[in-house]
Amino acid sequence: MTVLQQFEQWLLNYWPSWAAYLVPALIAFLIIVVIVLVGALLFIYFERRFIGRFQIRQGPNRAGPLGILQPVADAIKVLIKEDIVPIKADRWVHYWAPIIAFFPVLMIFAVIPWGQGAIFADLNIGILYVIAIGSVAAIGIFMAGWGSNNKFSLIAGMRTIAQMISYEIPLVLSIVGVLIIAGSLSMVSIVEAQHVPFVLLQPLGFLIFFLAIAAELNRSPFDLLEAESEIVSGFHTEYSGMKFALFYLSEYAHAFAMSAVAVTLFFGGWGWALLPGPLWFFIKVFMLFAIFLWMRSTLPRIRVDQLMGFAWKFLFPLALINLFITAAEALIWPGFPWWLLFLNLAIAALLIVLWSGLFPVPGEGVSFNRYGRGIAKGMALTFRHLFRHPITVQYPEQKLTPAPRFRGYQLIWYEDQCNGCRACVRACPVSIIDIETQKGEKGLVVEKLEVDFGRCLFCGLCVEACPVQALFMSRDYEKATYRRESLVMNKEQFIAAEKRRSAYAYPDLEAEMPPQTLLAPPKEGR
Amino acid sequence: MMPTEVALAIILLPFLSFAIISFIIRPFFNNRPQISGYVTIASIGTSLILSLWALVEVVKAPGHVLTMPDYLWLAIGDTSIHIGVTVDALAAVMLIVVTLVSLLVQIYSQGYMHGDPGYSRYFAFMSLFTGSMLGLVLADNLVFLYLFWEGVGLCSYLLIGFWFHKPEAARAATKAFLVTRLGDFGFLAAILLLYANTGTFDIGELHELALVGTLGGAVLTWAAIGIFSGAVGKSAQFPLHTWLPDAMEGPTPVSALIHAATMVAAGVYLVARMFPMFASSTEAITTVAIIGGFTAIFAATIALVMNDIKRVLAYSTISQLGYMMLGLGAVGVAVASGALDLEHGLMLGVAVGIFHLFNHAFFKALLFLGAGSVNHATGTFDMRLMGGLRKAMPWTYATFLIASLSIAGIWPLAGFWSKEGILAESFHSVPILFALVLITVFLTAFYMFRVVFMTFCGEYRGQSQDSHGLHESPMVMIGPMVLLAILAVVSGWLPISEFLGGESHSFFGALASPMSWASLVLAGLGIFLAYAIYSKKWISAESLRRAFAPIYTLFSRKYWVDELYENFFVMRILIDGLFAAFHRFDDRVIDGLVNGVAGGTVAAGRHIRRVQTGQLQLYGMAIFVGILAIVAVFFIFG
Amino acid sequence: MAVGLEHFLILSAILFSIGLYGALAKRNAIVILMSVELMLNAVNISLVAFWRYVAPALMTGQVFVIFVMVLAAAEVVVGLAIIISIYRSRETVDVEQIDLMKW
Amino acid sequence: MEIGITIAFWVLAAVIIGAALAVVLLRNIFHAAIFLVLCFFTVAGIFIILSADFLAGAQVLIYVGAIGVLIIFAIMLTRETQRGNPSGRLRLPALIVGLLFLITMVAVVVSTNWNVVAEIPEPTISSLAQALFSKENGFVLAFEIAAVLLLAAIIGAIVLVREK
Repeated sequence: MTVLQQFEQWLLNYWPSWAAYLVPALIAFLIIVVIVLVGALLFIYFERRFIGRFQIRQGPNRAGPLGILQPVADAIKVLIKEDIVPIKADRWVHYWAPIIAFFPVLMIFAVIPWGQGAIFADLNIGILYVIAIGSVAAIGIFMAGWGSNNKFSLIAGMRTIAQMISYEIPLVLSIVGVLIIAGSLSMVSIVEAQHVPFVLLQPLGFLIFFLAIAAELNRSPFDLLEAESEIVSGFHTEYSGMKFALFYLSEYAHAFAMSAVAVTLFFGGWGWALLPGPLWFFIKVFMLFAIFLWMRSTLPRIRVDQLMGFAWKFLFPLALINLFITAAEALIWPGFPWWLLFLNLAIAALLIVLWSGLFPVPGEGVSFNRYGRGIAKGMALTFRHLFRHPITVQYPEQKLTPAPRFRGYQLIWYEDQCNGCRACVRACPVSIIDIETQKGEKGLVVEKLEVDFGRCLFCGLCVEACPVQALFMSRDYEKATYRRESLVMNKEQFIAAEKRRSAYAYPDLEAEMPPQTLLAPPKEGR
Repeated sequence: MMPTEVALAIILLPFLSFAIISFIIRPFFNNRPQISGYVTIASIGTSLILSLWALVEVVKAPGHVLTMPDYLWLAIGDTSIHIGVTVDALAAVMLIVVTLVSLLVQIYSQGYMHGDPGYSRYFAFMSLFTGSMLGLVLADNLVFLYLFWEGVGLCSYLLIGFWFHKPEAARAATKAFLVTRLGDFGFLAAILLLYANTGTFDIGELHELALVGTLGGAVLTWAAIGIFSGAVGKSAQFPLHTWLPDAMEGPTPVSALIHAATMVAAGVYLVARMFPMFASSTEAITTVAIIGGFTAIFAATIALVMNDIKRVLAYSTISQLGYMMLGLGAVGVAVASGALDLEHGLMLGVAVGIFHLFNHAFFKALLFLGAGSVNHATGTFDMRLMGGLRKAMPWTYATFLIASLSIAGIWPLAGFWSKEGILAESFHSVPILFALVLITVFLTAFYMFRVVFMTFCGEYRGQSQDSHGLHESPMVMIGPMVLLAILAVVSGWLPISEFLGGESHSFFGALASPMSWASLVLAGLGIFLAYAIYSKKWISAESLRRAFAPIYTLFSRKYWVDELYENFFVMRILIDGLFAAFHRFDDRVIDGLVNGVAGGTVAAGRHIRRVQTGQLQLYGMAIFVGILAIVAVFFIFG
Repeated sequence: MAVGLEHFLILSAILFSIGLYGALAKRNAIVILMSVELMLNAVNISLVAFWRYVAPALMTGQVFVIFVMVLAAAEVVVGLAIIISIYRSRETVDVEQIDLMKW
Repeated sequence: MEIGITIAFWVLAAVIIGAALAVVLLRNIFHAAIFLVLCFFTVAGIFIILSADFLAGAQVLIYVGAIGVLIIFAIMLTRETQRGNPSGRLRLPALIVGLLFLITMVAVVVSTNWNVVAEIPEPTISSLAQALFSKENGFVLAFEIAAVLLLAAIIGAIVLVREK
């Protein structure tokens, strides 16, 4: 009896039946929506930071303490953006695509058992429901591709669908492996049947399941279709603003849902030892998601045809064999004793090595040690990165010093040195310096000095031309202004400016320059 | 007592000779054809002897009837047909007539047909004809009789069309055959009707049934009329007489035997044989009398104006046959109306009719043979090209004259006795017809002596050089003619009518009755008139012809009967009407039907083909419409 | 009022008729295929309705629905393959132009 | 609970019929395809009402997941979309046949009195598996043949459509 049903029974004896039935459902729905949204945001933040850590960099830390509010900032940014709809686009399809893409993901959460009795609807066809709903998302993607009236997004949409359909089959077959052991489709009974986490009993099944999910979510090695490096970002190219937010959200929610399902199926769902059930569940989900991130930050993207080949020629046969083995074990040892895991692990390893032999890279004839160990070493490397200090420089607070003879942004002019000889005016190729002089007692007094830095080439000819060393290039490099007029500096601003000279054209000044940290050559042995 | 085999032998002998001639002589001994002549004469001679034996047996037999057992011919289901022979007075007399005349004609034919390429074929047909005639006379049941009746018709066709290379002969043969067939159709219908009602073909049983009355009323009348129609066809009575004049195309002996003595008499014999049936239905017998009387005068009038000897003789035969029918009819009417008691009356009627037939056979055969010998000499039959043959052919002239006198009915000769009998009977029962017949006596005498005077008196009007070319016929032809002449005189005196059951008459007593005096006067008048016009030429035939121009054309065109039949009946009604209708029916309905079906299928194919439009959806719709129909049917019929 | 067997059957009848109309009237081959799918779904509904209301013990109703689904899938696969190959050779999927089966 | 089902039925029925009509009547093929998918989805809902839950899952998986996608793929591959979804010459007769068919079916449905069994069936999966695979009255053979059928269909389709 799930908590929800107890609540309902309790309510029955107070309110009319339809109310008693409807209200709890609504409340539960709200709870789930909150969990999903918060979860997705957490996932986004968690991914940004974790990828950073894998790449030895800080990751977002500006918005809020430790960058916690970064996803919120992103969300707000996206919501504020103008929602552009292509003129000739199919308005209705364009409008409904994100909704249809997002809704199935939300519906998956209905069957995920967060804890003992904490499940929205304990369907006895739980896992079938999940798979079915999973396949509905494809329609949304199609509509997105078609609705945006853009050839690239249409083709991207079709390729995404092809990928999702291809990986759905290994996914389903691996789940069937689990079902053979669990004996029931209902998620709750699967969790209860996991005296030994199925990941151990079904290592090959889990591997296939995990890779299939990665492809299903268009993540990491399989996210070629809307990867940043591609020209066009997949089927939601024409989407911006609210609709894009929905797509983005559904992507992460889908990741959250699928990892939750993975946990339910393979990692024994809620509860293990001391901590309360749901907490364990979240920890496991985050662990699983971490693996995704880990894969994303190390493995290169796979080309589409290799992607398809991998699905049909590698995962699918392995899934069938795994199914066969599990069925055989079910017949021989119906109780699935715990020591079976050693047998299965051995079989899994053996199969992977043998089967990958089938995939010769054209010309080289792959062997497992070259690729299998390659992947493992890559993963190990990125794992080690986690424990290294991030190298990111907190920019405006922590400036980096450029090279000693760096031609910086602002000219440095010493009024007392300058004798108004206009040598620099003549030297400037783009004539941006304007000096007007006044007769003073000891020679010429610069009455008006104007330099239009909007057109300055930073060639340094004026500094070289100045006979009296009144002009110096500066070491600074970030001087953004909001308006063009402010790019023109007059005499008073030159006088008021902070003088941080660069050693350009004055080699003797190099010694007193601080050591270069911007783009500095790596020290040996790092 | 004469065994049946003998009776059957009489019939089979001529057939035997026919078989011999056609299977042996004709194919193998064709270079000496005379043999077929001798074979035929031998067979018919023996038949004659056997018939004489039969006559003697009949005279001795009680009640003049020899009853013979009959054999089963064939049995189909429950109907069985027996072959039987009855030899009674009537049959015996007929046997004598047929065999005697046939023998004489065969002898005569040897001379006449000498050198003809179809010589043996002629004799084969002749023996076949005689055989079937004898069979007809002796048959005792209708089917057997009908069998020979058809045989006789076939032989008449073959012999008329003997010279088939002559188109008129062929056409005349077909015409004869068709017209007689018309009559035979009635006869067959009558036989079937009788069988349907009585279940038997036997003539004897039929008579008892008719007399007792079980077979009576409409059925009997129609049967009698049917049989009479056969007789009318065969004996060339009024409606179906047109074939006889054309039948003269055949060789003259054929005409003499078939178209004078035997075959044409078969009709009269048939009526005589079935007389009790006829007598018991008044309508039938009155029809016989009327048809007989009318035909007599009708044919006589035409004979007046004919220029061809054989045509004249043909019409005279028709007229005499009319007399015989009238004889039978008159007595029958009397019997039917009860004037005469049944038993005696029947015998009398037969006697009167057959006695005249008996005499007529001889003198008519003689007349024809005479015409034949005249043709043999002059090469033509047209009297206008003849004349003055008395000197050239004295024997022919003498026999011809005797025959003419006899046919005219001059006192001591045969013609007088039998004609007088008929006149007496018709006077009592059918006075109107009596008047007609009386006139006919005058006409008969006139046209016979017209022929005698035109051919034998005056100058020779023929083309061939001069009269000396003419010569008397050879002995083989003159012999039979002389014999016949003797018979023509004597046959009157024979007690035939008593033998047949009629009343006898004294030799000189006859002169006492006013009736005979009237006929004699009329006959003499006729002869004198003919003598005046044609021998002395006191009154020119031309002026008479012009005076009675319309009547003359009426007679010479034979009352336009031929035109009526050929043009009107055959052409208009049959050809244009019935056959055209059949043609149209066949053309339009049957052909139409067949072609229609074909055309219809093709058209249907073309339309149905349009349904196959290649449109899948149309096919789909058809399926569902089908389903709907089925469901509707279920709903409606529950 | 409570939902009875008739409701489902009538619903499936309506759906079937709509599918039928689509299959027979439409010119585009793909729409015809879609309509056929509609008809098959209608059949599925009635089968399940019969199973639910008439013979819940016997599972044949459901087994039949499964087989209908298998069949529908196979049919769509082959149907679309044919349509695409026709399209490739004739540049059209308009049924009225694909009538080579004409007499 | 009862009212819930009734309401659900009427809503779903309305949606199904609306979607079906849209499929048939809409000019734009893609919209038609989408409505078709919607129709499949709601049919799954109907299965749930009829408490045939496995079938609902299967329906969504097969129809929406596979057939819907396949049809949309086909629409993409054939550039007929500009000409939309014209209806052929047989418009009116098809309408008549359709209506007649509807009337007949409704008449049949209404006129026959079905012997309805009121009991609520319990979860179906195990009994379905029993029906499909049990030795005595199972449809094992039919199941295998269906598998072979699918294989044949797939291979056929591939051969048919493969670029030469």
